[in-house]
Amino acid sequence: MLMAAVTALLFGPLLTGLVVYLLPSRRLRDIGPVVLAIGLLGPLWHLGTEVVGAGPLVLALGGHFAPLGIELHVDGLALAMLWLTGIVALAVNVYVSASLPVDAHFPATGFRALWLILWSGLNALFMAADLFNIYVMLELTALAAVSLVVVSRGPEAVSAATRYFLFALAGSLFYLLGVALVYGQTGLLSLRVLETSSWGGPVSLLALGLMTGGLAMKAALFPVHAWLPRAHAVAPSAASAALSALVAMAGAYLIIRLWLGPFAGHWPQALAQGMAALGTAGIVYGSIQALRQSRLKLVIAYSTVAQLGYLLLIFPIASLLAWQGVVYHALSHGLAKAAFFLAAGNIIHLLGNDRLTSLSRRDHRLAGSVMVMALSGISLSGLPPSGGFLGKWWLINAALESGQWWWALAAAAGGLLAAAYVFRVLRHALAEPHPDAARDAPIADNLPRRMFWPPMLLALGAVALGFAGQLLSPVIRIGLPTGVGG
Amino acid sequence: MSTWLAIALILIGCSFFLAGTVGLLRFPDTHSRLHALTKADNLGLGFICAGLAVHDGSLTGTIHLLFVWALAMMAATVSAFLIARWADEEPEH
Amino acid sequence: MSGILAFSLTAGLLFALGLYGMLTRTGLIHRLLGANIMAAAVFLFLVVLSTRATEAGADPVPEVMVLTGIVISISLTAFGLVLIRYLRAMTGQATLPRSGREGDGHSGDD
Amino acid sequence: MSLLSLIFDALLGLGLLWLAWRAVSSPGLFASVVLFMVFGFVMAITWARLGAPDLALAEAAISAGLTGALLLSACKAALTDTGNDNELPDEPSTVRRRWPAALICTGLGAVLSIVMIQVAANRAAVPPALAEAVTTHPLDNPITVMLLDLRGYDTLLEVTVLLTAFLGVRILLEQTELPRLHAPRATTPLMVDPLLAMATPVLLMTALYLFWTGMEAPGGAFQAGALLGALGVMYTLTGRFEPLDRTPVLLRLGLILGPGMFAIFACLALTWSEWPLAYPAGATGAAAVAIEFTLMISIAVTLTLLFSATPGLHARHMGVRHP
Repeated sequence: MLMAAVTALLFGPLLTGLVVYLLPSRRLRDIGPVVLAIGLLGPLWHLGTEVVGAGPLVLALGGHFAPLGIELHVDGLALAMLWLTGIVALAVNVYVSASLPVDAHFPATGFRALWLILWSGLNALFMAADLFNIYVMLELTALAAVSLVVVSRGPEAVSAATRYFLFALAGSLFYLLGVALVYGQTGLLSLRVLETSSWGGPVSLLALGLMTGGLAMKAALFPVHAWLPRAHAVAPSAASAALSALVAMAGAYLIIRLWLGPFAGHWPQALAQGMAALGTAGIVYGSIQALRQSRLKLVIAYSTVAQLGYLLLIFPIASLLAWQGVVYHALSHGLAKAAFFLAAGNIIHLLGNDRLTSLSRRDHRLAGSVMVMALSGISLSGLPPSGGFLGKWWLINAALESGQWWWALAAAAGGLLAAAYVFRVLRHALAEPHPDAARDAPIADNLPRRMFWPPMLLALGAVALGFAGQLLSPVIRIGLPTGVGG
Repeated sequence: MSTWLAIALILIGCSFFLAGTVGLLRFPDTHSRLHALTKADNLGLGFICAGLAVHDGSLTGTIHLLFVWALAMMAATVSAFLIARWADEEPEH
Repeated sequence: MSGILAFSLTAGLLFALGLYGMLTRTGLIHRLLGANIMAAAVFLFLVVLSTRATEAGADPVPEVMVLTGIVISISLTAFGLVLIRYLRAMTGQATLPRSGREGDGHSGDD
Repeated sequence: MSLLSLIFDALLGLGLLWLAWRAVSSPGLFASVVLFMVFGFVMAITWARLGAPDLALAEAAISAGLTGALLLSACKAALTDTGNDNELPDEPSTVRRRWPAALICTGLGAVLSIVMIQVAANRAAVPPALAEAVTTHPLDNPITVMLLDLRGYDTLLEVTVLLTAFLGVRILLEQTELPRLHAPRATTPLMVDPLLAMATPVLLMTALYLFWTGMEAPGGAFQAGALLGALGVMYTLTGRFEPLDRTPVLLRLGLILGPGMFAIFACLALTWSEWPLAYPAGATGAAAVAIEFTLMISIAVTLTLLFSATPGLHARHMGVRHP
């Protein structure tokens, strides 16, 4: 049963994507993914009870355990990310079934097939435990993600996609070189075996540097973030939600896995401080840029650059509490960011553009989306009682406990900055009608329910996570990596 | 004995390649360059394959090498023809 | 075997050369060539790794990584070339417009 | 003898570096592409020299051959797209940030080569468990054992990457009217027909040979698929395959056959084994041949379509070449 659950998560979306591509009927491609997303909640539940009951899982594909074959691991962190993927994918699938244009030029089938492949790739990536397998997965997700960006027509989309492509290409080559060095030094690819074997030294540092650099390009961590804002802003909103909440996050997830897993203890504390400093620079830079944008989706995209910076604060602190905080931050950011992008998609659906000034129109049709943005904004800026608050709270406490008050300061400042850019958006939405906004009439009269509820539920989920801390914190502590005392 | 024969044949083949390359670089127009090149392709490769066949000494090896030579000649013929025709159409090259 | 030394040196330098091409050229096909050279450098290093254990036969793991990598690399190249064509058709340029405030591309390498 | 081999290795290494340097620094697009193709072939020789014939074959066929063909057709695209007959458009040769980049790359190159020499000098043997697993495996060729069984999951994903590249290209082609790259010609040059008439059976035979021999010797689905892809490329170039605006269902089936069957096999494995992707006991060879065959088909179809940069192809006047 357990194996069937994992197999369904790995290959279910992929096979559905292939079928949708082979038999492109409108009904199949609209309904199929939704049914699949609901159906996959079962395997996710089963996997969850198994991991909570029996601890972290090690699965051997083809029955070959490492170092012979490729393993998959599911610990608390992976489980959390799989659930996040499942929920965001469900929301995206429902949303897409109503939101995609029906005109003849829109590559509806290709879009669905690529998104389903991406979904499979993300599930696989969060379970991956083999360095080379991660490389293949990174290429798969990057290629699908770039194609999803290019679905939006026009010069802006294609130059954003090309920049994304070049970064992804360079990033994966840096990563692959790091993998080659690790293999050359140890003869191993499995994260689990590497974590328990003794090795280190300059080669390991160089390999870690190359892999981190490569993954940072994929995750758009400051200062290699340049591709993300345009790409995420220009993609169809449903794709933007998945790209920001899951794909960019996957790069940061892998950096955390490597640093705290097989490379734990290989890096000096100074390097960890440096990583956290880059993270803080990302928080500040991304937030300030978000404050300066005049288009809603660019604000949200820069916010992703900022929010991903938090994840790097784990390295100098590396305590249990910090771990909890970072994982919680990743989860609530995923839900809130997906909700935010889908809400932006609704606004574009209604108004035809996403200029902030167009929001100032006192229009009841916008009310629901503004509500969603307010709710996810609460989580993004870390206001109680949201999940974002709990994550930041744990992180700040962990920083103070370890005596590194400056990182607590960075996290708190990031929250304030996030509040600033969220409230800037809300101020536009609640302000007196803007003369510009009055000029262009709304292009749609109403919002289908299938487009309204997914972002609303995601945003409510991001807030509700704040109440689930007691329930979930034991789960994300299952199978802690060496780096945080596992 | 056969080793020396092989070496001699390969050296002859190499000298054809050398001559062909010099011709490719030094000759003035497309047709004469092609002329030089075909010498390298056909004779040079032929001698080298012969040398390798002598060195290898087995029948299957010889057949393999013969195949290599024949296929390369076939491709060279057609591509040389296409290049020459293109050169006729565009006289300034 | 002398090849191990010579070709690991070559691989390291090739990677840097490819990166140099990717960083400095503005023409996108040239940048793609740079990336392909970087990939070839990594593959060369993996081939060296696979042949260093010659007593017991070549190590199949790096060989398989290379075979997989080659197919992935050609997939990306094929996609990238059409993307570049499309960019030219859309913008009339074979280069990326310099990104405005957000600073430019490949500044940090690692 | 060892001095001679040292000189040979040094020449190969220097040749690779020189070609790579020229390819990234030469101003013209066409020159760079040709230099890169030569680079690919020298790389293949290097791998053969290192004693990896499998990889040299793949590198020559896929990397140097097909990538070269792709790049050349990109040169041609640069001509057609700009409506320019003879002259490549000014490929911007401006070089920016030369000095900082040179500094970074020199530093990186120095560090990398020192570390890589050190790493490669580790005398690591193949782990005994792996060597045993490979030798006792029902399949004979160690590479095939790795590709299809031990690391079969990677192979499945890799053909999915290939398919994804095509799906991405397909999206791009749906977005705009790019001029056809390989428009059918009114007349085919005189010598091409006989060449194809001879090359087709030879290539088919070689591909099948490579496919079959892959079970115990160098070769396999990838090399065979690449060769078939090359044949498809020849047919496209000579106008025997005509571009289409859509992907017919048969082609779609060919595209997804490899990853689809492999993924279905991975799931079905749960009925005869505890693990996904496990081979049924006693039928490993048959299952492997079947999977490899579907992979070969998909690789060939996908590579041909990727090269043609069209959504689909169909055959034109096959078999009536000499009316």
